[in-house]
This record gives sequence, structure tokens and C-alpha cells, in this order.
Amino acid sequence: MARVAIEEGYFTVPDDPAEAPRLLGSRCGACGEHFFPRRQVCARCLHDGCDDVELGPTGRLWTWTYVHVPLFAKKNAKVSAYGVGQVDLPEGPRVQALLVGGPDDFEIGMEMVLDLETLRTDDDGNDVVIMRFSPHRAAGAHEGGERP
Amino acid sequence: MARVAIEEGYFTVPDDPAEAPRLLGSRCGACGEHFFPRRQVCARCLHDGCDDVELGPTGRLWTWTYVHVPLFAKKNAKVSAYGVGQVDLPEGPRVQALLVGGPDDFEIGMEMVLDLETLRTDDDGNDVVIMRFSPHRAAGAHEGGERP
Amino acid sequence: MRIEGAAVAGIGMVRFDRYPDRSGAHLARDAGLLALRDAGITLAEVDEAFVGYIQPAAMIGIKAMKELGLTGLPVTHIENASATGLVAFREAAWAVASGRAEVAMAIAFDKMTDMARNAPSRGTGRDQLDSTILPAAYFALWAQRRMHDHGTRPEHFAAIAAKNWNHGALNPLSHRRPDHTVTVEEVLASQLVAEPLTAMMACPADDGAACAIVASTDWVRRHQPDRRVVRPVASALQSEAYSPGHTFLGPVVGPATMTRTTALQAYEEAGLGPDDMDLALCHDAFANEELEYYELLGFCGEGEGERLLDAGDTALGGRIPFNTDGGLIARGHPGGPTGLAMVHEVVTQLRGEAGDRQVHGARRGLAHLVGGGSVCTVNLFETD
Amino acid sequence: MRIEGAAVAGIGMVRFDRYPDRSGAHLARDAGLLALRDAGITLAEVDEAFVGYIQPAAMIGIKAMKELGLTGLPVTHIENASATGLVAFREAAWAVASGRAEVAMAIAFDKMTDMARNAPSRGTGRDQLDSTILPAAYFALWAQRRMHDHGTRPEHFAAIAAKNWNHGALNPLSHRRPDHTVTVEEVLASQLVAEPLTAMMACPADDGAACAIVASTDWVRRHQPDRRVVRPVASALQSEAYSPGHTFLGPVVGPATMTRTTALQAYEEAGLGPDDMDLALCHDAFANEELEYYELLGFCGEGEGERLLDAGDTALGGRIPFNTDGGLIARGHPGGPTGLAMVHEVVTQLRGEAGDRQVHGARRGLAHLVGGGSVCTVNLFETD
Ligand SMILES: [Zn+2]
Ligand SMILES: [Zn+2]
Repeated sequence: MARVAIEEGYFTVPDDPAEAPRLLGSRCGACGEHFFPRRQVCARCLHDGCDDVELGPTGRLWTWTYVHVPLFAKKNAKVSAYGVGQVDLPEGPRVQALLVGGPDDFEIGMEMVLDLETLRTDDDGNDVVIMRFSPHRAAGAHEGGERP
Repeated sequence: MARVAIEEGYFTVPDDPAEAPRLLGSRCGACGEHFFPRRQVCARCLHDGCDDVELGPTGRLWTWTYVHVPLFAKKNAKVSAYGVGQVDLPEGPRVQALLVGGPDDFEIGMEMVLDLETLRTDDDGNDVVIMRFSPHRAAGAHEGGERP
Repeated sequence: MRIEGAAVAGIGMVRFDRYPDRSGAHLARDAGLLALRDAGITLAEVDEAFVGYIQPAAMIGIKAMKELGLTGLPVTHIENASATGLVAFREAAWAVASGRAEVAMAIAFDKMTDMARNAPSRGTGRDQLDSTILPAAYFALWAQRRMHDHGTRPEHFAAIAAKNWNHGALNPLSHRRPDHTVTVEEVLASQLVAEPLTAMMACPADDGAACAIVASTDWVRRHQPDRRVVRPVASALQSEAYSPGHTFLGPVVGPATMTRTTALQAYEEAGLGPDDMDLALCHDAFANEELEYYELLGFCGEGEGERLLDAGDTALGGRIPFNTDGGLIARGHPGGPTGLAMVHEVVTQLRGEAGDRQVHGARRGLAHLVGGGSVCTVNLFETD
Repeated sequence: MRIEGAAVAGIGMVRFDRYPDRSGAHLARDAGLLALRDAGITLAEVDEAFVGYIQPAAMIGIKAMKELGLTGLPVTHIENASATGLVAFREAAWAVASGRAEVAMAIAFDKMTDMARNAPSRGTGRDQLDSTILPAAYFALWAQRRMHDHGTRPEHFAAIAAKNWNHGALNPLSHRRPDHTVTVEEVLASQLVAEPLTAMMACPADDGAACAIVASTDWVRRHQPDRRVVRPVASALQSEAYSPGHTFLGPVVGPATMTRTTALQAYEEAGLGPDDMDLALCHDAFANEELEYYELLGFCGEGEGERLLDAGDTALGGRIPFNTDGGLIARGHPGGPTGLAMVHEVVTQLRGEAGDRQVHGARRGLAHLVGGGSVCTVNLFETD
């Protein structure tokens, strides 16, 4: 019944399913730049010593697409279409991830929120979850809107 | 019931199981050097134009070993020990291949003969065969003996 | 640093296509034999070879080289994702320029059809954290943002794709050689892959091999006195520099702006600029990329790519024809060999041997690729 | 051609071992940080990088480099089977010698434990035509033939293995550091792998990373005025030349004689000979190889290797100590990083910083590897 991440070290899996997960990132101890995913050496100033931080769970949609042929050029596609996008976190990082919704649900600049999707059940009976972003219904979708 | 090669283009699979298979090689049209397996460009004189020839089926054992840990450094070994060797064909090429027999059956310089081993049955009911060398019982095993 | 004293001595390629019955090593052999014949030599005259392939494998480069002969020459496998072929060429050019080789070979082969077939079956596009973005989706993200920023329409992308399909029709070595003039409407009507990109805006999955032989300029002048000598003069290679908006997770080819800084470096090294170029080959795995590169390679200002395209400047007959051989979209993109097919086309054009697609009076050409990971390379060639 | 004007500015390595919980990219990062620290710089000062790995994968080299920073430097993946690390080093040395880089990095990582685990399950050693000969069997074929030709006994191979295990005990960076003196009897009593080779005569499967930074000699003298400057002076690389008895099918590393011609080339390029060497590192994936290389590298005549060994000449304290760091057998052989671990050891020795295993007064060293496919490389280093 527990939920486990598809891969450890990328996002939190809150005990309460109603709680939004957060991204596991880093902050440079020297210049303050934030990164996702975690890294030890700062990509901006090369300082060796980033600290663990949690990022998100909201962000703004920088760009998106909707994939109609998921396994383009591979013939044995058996999965449905899905959205993917890049989301700018308020802390700075731009995150590529799956999007929840259809091709008419997305607009550049809209507010997005991280959530978790259950992919399958593992051998121990745990739900294996992956992170994704959904349009944030409560927030304004127009570009330039204030961040929450 | 038919026999098929594990990979095409390396050895003949005679209709008569009692007949020895032959190796599919090449002979340079310019310098006459022989090669196994087939090749288009001569490795000796770089002439572009080798002709198909059949080689063997006998040869002389240049060196051999007996593998006691077939998947050395891999933990899931489930195959038995086996011999491998290099056999010098009368036409020139030295061929690495599996050997039939136990560690006490081999001696450098002994005469070897090519045969086929059935590995499995494929979906069409054919026997999938691989080539290997066996000590040639009829021939002398001492080094320097004349070639047949 | 400018490449001094190196020239292309020979080129050869196997037309990109699907070759289920031919091994990569045999494709490489055939491309290598063509290049050796074009150079007028055998492998015995080659001092060093760089073999490019992307397919996940070790040691097969040297095994492929053995099909050409066993002369003992140094052989090194070079891999740089889609940029592999040009980077193998860069190594060959520098081996000559540094004096360690008089004649060096860059050769590449790949079988994308095998790679597609052998891809992990769990690759459903969404059940691995680091693989959720396929290349088509990745470049579609660029396209969507460009449409938002500049009002670009899918018709623009379709026009580029149609142009490159039609260029391919003029190239006997192109994978796709349409028997009719491909139209914008036809491209738009093909299968939608990822908004707004359609199947005809994308390169095919194919197999192939290509080879280029580099020698000292002296050697080439001596051995090929009657031929126009084509020289590589700059080969800039860059990986991604950090900038805000960088994405770390998921397949990426780096920010589009990598192309700008890499091109600037190449122009500076060669002492040349975009106005000196007579043709350009770029990474058009997806048609919208080419539009970006018009600007990033310096052929027009930011946001002016559509105008350049609409004016026909980037088609054969225009001011700076792009992807004269059909580009990745038509000529094909097997992976490693792609960059060497570009060298093949630039050299053919600068020699004046491009037949129906000849850019008249072409004296300088540019070859550009980006590769996953991410890298970018811009290579400049000139003839006298 | 002699390498002029290049010197080693920094070295770093992660001790080879099994690291199930650390990614290859993280191992590379840690080795890279050690080398950068040893050079006294950050990645910002590095002009070009060559990343080596054998594992069948594309693009992961540049992903690993990103862990060290995103400075935009050119990054190229180099692969040459077991010779990968030394060939990446060769590229870095030439990038500096040719003037295209002032500071270049060679970095390599591999996880043999992953490769062993992920090997195709059908790899039973006998159900594929081209894979019937495992490396252990392949080198056992050499050993059996040598025993036939020269009367060599398994005790000789065991003596070499024991020596290298015991050298490893003196090296904090060795994978295997036995807590007792390993004896010939102990080596012979270990599991028989392939006649006549036992498990203790073979290198382990391990994970690791190593890095070397090369800079112009001027740069190194300027930045490291108090340190002995170690210079690569020759790096010969050869593939297999055809000779009668060549085997084409099945895993091969080429005829043993490749080492002779490659060493001759390196000596000639450097204007040095075997008598000038103070230590040598060679490809001792299996102990019997080292015996062959005594002769093929020119340290004794043909058939005299056993005498050299018996006299203790190739042990620490002897005339020409081989594999002072434990060699592939003890220090380990993850694949790509192996050659850079050799550079690490040669540089440590020539700097005079090898502690308990220091070769007194060492001024020149040799590093040799062979790689499947087949290639051979011999690299010579010297200090003032
Ligand atoms: Zn920082
Ligand atoms: Zn011949």
C-alpha cells in the first residue's frame, strides 16, 4: 500500500497522498544557484559543495508538446499519447517532465503543480510512482501572472 | 528434422550427417592467401576481390585450453566445462573454435577434424548446429606428422 | 585554433537506407573502399583511422576496419552522439594538422534500424525518469516556444521540410528521393508526431556508412593535381555551457544557443564569417531546428529566420542554400555516419561535382551538428 | 612522432573496487575532482576533455563530465577496449602538443560489475559463433602454447601473479591489498579457470574511475614550480597487422607480437630504449601475459622471460619492476579507467611520491595495454 519512487533521489513521496511532492534539488553554498536534480559541484561557479534542498512543487510552463506517436520510429508502440513540458521553478531550475492533460489543456506561462502518478505495483505490493506536472487549477493561467 | 547453422555463412551443413562439414572461407584472387571467415578485401595484399572457397575439414591443433569456469566473473553460470582451441587449416588460416573432449584428450600438434554439434531445436523443428573440432582418431597425434 | 595544412583527399558513402541484410562492418567497408578509391590509394597509405558509431557497443570499430585490411594503423573509436561523424573528421583533420599522420581516415557506420528494434522494451516513453522525452518531443518543445515567441507557424516548419525533401530528389545518395515536388500541404497532412511536428518534418531511421580521408595539403596537391583542393579550416566543438533555463534531466541536445557560440568560435578560428559561406548543412533532424540555426549560425538576425526562408534564400538557387543534399530529413540520419555524409556533400559541392544540385561557384561551406548529451560542432571548409 | 611540449599537470583516481551504490558518473566526478585539485585548477581552466569508457552506451561521457561543471569545453568519447584509458590520454597529450589546447583532460570510468550483470543471458560461452572464447580462455591459449614452446611451468605464471598481489599490498589505491605475503602455492591452489590459469592469476571485475590532466610544459612549470615535471614523450598505437596465424573469429587481442612492433615504434619516437626505463606497467589481465611482454617490450630476449622473472628483476627492488601498483591483477581493471590508473602510477613514481613501493631514482616509465579487437598501445614518460 505504500508508495515508492520509480527512482530514488529525485522527488519526495509524502505519506499523505493529498500532499504535493517536492523535487529534490541542490543549492550552491557559494553563489546560491539552485539545481535539479541534485549535484555536488555547482554548474554555475564550479564550487564543490552544494546543499540538499527541496524545490517546487509549483512552477510556470515554459513550453510543452503533446506526443501522439510515443515510440516514433519504433513499431511496437502500445502506449497512449501524453504531454511533456518544461516547467520553470520559482527557485530557477527548468524541469522537463510529463504533463497531465490533453493537448488543449496547456498554455505557455500557465501555473503548474507537481504530482505523482502510479505506474504499477511492485513485487512488495508498493505503488511505484513517477513525478509529473498538472495545470494548477486554482492559479491564473495567463502569462505574467504573479507567482503564488 | 533438417539441420541449420547457428549463423549463416561460416560452415556447410551437409545433408548427410556422416559427412564432415567444411568451413566457408575466401581466397585472394591476387596473392592466393586463404581466409576464414569470408572477406572481400585481402588482409595480406589489400586486393579487393577474394573468391569463395571451402576450407578444412581437418587441421592441426596449434594450442588449446579447457575452460572450467565458463562464465568466469559472471555468477549465474549454468553451463558445463568445455575445450577451446586454435586449429591451423592446411590452407593456412588459424581457426578458434570449440573442441570436443576432456582436458586429457588434447595435445598440441594433433590432427583435428571439424564436426557439428546440435545446440537446440528452433521453432520450425530444425536442429540448430554449431561447428567444433574433434581429435581425428584415424590420424597420428604427434607433431610434425604429415598432413593428410 | 585554425586547422592548417590539411585537405580532403577522398570521400565515399553508402546511400543511407534500410539494409536488413548488410552488417554495419560491411557498410563501413564499402564506404571506406569508395573513399580510398576517390583518394587513389589503399589502406596501406593511411596512417591513422578514427571510427565513429553511436550504437551501444565496444570494439566493433576496429573489427569494421579489419574488413578494409590489416595494416597495423592506429584505430580509435570516437563517439559524440549525433555529432559523431563530424567529430571523427575533426580528429582526422587534427591528426594531419599536428603532423602525427600524413594521411588519416574518418569512417563511421550505424544501423539505426537495429537500434530501434533492440531498444529496451520497457521504453514506453514514460516509465523511466530519465527517458520521458523522446527526441521528437524535445525538438517539439523548441518549436512550440518559438511559435509563442515569434509567431512562427507550422507552415514554416513544413516549408523547410518540403525544401529538404525536394533537395533530396536531386541527390542520388539521398535516402528519400521523392518522385514529385513535395508541398507544404503534404508535409502538414502527414502523421502528427508531437505538436506541431509531423512525420515528414522528421528524419527517417536508417542505416549507412560514410568515410572521408584527410591528408596534408601538400600530399593532396601532389597526388591530385587536377582536382580542386578542399580544406577544412576550422572545427569548433563545444559542450553545453551553463545558463539559466538549463535542463539536466531527460534527453537534451543543449540550449539552441550552443550553436551560436560554437559558430562564433569556428568563424573566429577561420577568420571568416557567415557572409563568406556559399552553402550550409545543419542538424535538421526536425525541420524547426533549421529555422533556429539560420539565426544561430549568423545568416540572419534573431526572429528573422522566417523571412529568410520565405524569400527562398535557403533553398537551392538562394543566397545561402541549406541542406543541399536533402539534410537529415531526406538524405537521412543513421547516427555516426551523418557528419561524414555532410563532409561528402560539402566536398562534392566545393569540387563543383554536385550535378543538378550544384551551388554555382561554391567556394566555402559549413557543416553543423548537435548531439545529445549535449555537444555542438561547426566545421568550415574552403577551396581555392 | 615524439610528443613535444606536453606534461602531466594533475592525476586522480577512485580506488578500483565494487561500488554497487555509486554511479559511473559520480565515480568519474570524484576522480576528476582529485585530478583538478592535484593540478590546482577548476574545470574552467580545462580547454578540452576526452572521456573513456568501454561499457556499451552513448552520450554518457558528456553526462559524466557535466557532474564536474558546464563550461562549454569540447568533450569527446574515446573507446579502444581495454586500451581506452591510455588512448584517451594520448588524445589529450596530442591536443596539447598540437597547440589546440593549453590544458586537456583525459578521464575514464566504467562499472565492470554492471557489465557482467547485464551481459546477454544467452552468453553461455558456447552458443554464439563469435563469442565462444572468453578472455580467460583466449589468454590460456597463449599460456598453453608458451608452455609447449619454452617449457614454461604454471609456477612461473603463479610467481608473476603473486608478485603483483604483493605489489598491490603496498598501494593504497589497489583493489586487492592482501594482508599477508601471497605465495606461488596459494595462487596455484586457487580455482582453475582455464588450463593452466587460476583465478588468482586473473584480474578482478571491478568499478572505478581515473583522470589525468595534461598541459603544456610551460604551463606546468609556471603553475607547479616545486614539482618534478613528468612528460609523456611517446604514445604509439597500433591495430593488428596481418600475419600468418591470424585468427579473425572470436574475441582476440591480436598476436602477442603486436606489443613488439608497438614498443619499437614508441622507443623510436622517443629516442629511447628498454634500458632507459626504470619501471613498466603492462596488460596483466592474466599473469602469463606479463611474461610475454618482458620479451616483447624488449627487456630480455625471446624465451628469456622466465630467467628475468626468476632473478627477481621485475619485482620491486629489481632491475625493471613491472606493475609496481599491483597491475591489473591486484590494482584492478575496470576497463576504461585502467590506462589512466597506469598514468597515475607512472606519474606518482616519477614524481618520487610512491611511498613504500617507490622505485628509487625512477626517471622514466612505460605503460602498455592491449585491447580487444585488437589494438596495442605503448606510452613512454620521463622526468628531468
Ligand atoms: Zn555556485
Ligand atoms: Zn592478397
